[in-house]
Amino acid sequence: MSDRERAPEGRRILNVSGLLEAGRSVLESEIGPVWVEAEVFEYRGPHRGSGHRYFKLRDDNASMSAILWRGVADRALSSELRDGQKVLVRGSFDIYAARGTLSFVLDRVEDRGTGNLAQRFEEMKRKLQMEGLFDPERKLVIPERVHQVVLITGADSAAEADVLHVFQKQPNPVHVLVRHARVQGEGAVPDLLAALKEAASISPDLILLSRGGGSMEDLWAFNEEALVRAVAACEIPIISAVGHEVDFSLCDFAADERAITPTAAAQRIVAPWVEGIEQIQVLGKRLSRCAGQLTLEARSALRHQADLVGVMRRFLREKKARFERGMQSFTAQHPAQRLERQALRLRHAEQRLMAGVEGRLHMGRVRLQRQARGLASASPKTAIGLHKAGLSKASARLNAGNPEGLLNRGYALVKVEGQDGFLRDSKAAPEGTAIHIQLAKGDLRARVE
Amino acid sequence: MAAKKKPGFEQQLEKLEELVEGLENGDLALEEGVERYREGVDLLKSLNQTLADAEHKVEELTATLRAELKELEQNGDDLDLD
Amino acid sequence: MAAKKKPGFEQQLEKLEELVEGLENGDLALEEGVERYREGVDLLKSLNQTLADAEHKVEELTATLRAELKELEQNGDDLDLD
Amino acid sequence: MAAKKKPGFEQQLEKLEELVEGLENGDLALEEGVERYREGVDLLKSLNQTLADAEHKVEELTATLRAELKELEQNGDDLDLD
Amino acid sequence: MAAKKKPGFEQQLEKLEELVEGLENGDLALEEGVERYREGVDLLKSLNQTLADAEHKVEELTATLRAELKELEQNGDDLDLD
Amino acid sequence: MAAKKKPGFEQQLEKLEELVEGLENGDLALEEGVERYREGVDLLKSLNQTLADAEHKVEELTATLRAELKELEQNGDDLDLD
Amino acid sequence: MAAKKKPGFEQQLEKLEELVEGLENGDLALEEGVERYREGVDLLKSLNQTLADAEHKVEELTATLRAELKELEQNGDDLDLD
Repeated sequence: MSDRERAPEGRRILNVSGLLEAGRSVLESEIGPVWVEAEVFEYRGPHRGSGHRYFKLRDDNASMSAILWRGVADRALSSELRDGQKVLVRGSFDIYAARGTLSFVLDRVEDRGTGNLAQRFEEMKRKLQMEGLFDPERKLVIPERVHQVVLITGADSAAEADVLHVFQKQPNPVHVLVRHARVQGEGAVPDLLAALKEAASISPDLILLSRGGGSMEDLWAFNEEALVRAVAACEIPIISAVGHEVDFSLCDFAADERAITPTAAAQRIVAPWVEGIEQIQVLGKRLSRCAGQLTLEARSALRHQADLVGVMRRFLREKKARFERGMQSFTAQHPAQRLERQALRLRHAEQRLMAGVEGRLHMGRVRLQRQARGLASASPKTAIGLHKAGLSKASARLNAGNPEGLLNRGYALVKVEGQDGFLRDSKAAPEGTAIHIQLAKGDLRARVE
Repeated sequence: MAAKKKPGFEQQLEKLEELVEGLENGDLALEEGVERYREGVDLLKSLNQTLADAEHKVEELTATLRAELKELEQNGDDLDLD
Repeated sequence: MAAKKKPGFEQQLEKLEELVEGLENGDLALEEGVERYREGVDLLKSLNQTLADAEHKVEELTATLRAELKELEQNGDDLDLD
Repeated sequence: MAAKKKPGFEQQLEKLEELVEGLENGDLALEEGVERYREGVDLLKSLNQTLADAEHKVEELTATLRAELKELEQNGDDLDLD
Repeated sequence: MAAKKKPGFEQQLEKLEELVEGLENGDLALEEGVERYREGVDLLKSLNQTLADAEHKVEELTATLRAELKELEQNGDDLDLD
Repeated sequence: MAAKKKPGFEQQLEKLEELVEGLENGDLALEEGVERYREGVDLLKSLNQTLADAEHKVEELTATLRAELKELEQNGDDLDLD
Repeated sequence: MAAKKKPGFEQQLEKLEELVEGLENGDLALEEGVERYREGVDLLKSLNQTLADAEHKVEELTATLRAELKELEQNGDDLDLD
């Protein structure tokens, strides 16, 4: 109610408790306490701890949980209820909130009575029960899924049709072997006994003993002691489905399980198969869902690793960068500068070499020039000049002292031809003497007369 | 008659369920996963086959018994026919 | 039929991861790096092939599974008629 | 196939770096300097070749890899249709 | 191939420089000076040749280096296209 | 090749200097003076020849060197293009 | 080669001067005077010849010297042009 305030859009939102509470109040107001005719089912007697009775009420098509509180049971029951008992009960629905289960809670219980045969039935039942023929410990376990079943039933009976209808309508692998037998009247019991024997002889998973509904008389063969004992003794699990839900036979008690109708019995056998199919379908769907997942993860994992190209590119780029660094530092070391330096040093040495040799030559030349000039100025020409002057003076003086100068004054020098010395005495030159007379200019040759 | 030594329907079903759960947990290696998947599909096929096998199979027990008897006669002459 | 000693997809994938890590660390010699790359490419090829095979197989199996499920559903439809 | 005893890229690169250091110190005789330069150029050539070869190989492998990756992505898309 | 026992460039240059100093000091007889000059010229010739050879070699190497660098740049472009 | 026992330029020059001094002192007899003068002129001639020879040789060497340098420089111009 | 026994110029000149002085004193007999005079003339002639010869030689040598000097100076100029 306060929920409404929290739902502005007008949606009515309940919690689970609220919903169940609402349900309970509707059940109470709309149905209230009612009388119900039903059959007791799954009755287990008083609960060990509480003494309450928990069981089910059902008819042909439906069942529901029923609760008989201990206090009510003490008041309403003369004896304990039993499975299959037809009862008229009064009660009302209640919801067990903790589990959300719906139960019919009884406050009155009335037995729907049985007839004459019922008396015999009850006696026989009590007798066999005392023998322990119906003890739960004796009962064989019905296999979870039945593969092979022998259906013992009347020929062309409604029960057979019902059972086969169920088997045919629903998918199942159950192999049904039909053994027709007389199910009422004379010879029914022996035939049924024979049928049981035959059925057991091929060791099926299950025997289904079935007969349609009818009066207690009609069904009486199934209360015959021989058959009941044979059913109890049979080593093959037996499901008994005799009559309608209200009809009980002693075979039902002796069998390992009772079905309320042949149809129910067949469904009881087929149901696990149907469940199995559903299970397979579910598993199949789950399986197919896994299929996509399987490779999807692998693919995404693989894609995750697929950046190999990028990684390799980075790898190569790093290598290349290192190479380029090395290359740049190498190219910066180009030997051109070194060569230029050396060339410069060489040119310098060259210039100095040439200047050196020229200087050396120049020095030699200068010295040589100086000496040449010295030589030129020290030439003996002057000395020769001086000597010349001296010689000409001596020559003049010689000329001055020339005795032949007298001749110029008229003296003559006379010599006897062929004799040295001048003629100073005429006696030295007799007549005819050839004489040589030297004058200032020219000579004369003469003879003394 | 159908499956005697063949693993039972329940066993196969359980196996299939385990298999599916294993696959759903997803910790399997790819190849193992595929192998399991194959096993699963095979199991499902087998289960389906099992279901399909005996469908609508209704026989007369008497006929079956007769056939068996005949077989027995042929196999074991020593055996008492009674 | 396929791989007996052949390393599985996950193992190969791990190897590929290791390989990629090795390349990312960059301590490898150039030639070694290239060799690793080649191995990586081979691995990736192999992985891709494995994956494709697996997918192919899964697809086939899935087709089979679908068919089986369809068959089951038809049976299930029969059920629903009841 | 190529280099068996040929020194690896990194070794050559280190040699080149040593060479550069030697050149930087500058105490070398002219002929030695030229000889070193020649060695450097030879090394550079060789390194360049090695690098180019590696790049070529990587390119080839990358082409293969790309094809694989393409396939990887395309196949994945097919899968998404499921 | 080149110089085995042939004195190196620097040694020759030093010898030349010593020679030049001797010439510059001027204590040498004229004929000796000329002789030294001849030696100097021979040395210069040899040195110049050596230097020229070195320059030539360096040129060739530089050309080779340039070609490599060019190629490298082109390759580098190719790589970036990836 | 040149002068083995032939007195060197400087020695001859010294002799010439002595000679010139002797001439300058002037105490010589006429014939001796003339003789000395002759010797001086001869020496001068010889010295001049020696000097000219030396210069010629140097010129030749220089020319050779220049030619060589020119040739090298032409080659060297290629280097400057760098 | 020159003057071994031949009296030198200066000695002859002295003899001439003695001879002239003797003549100048006039104490000599005419024949002696003439004789002396004749000797004087001969001496004078000889001396003149000697002097002329020397002068000629010196002139020749001086010409040679001049040529050498000229050459020396011209070469020197060439040198300075350098």
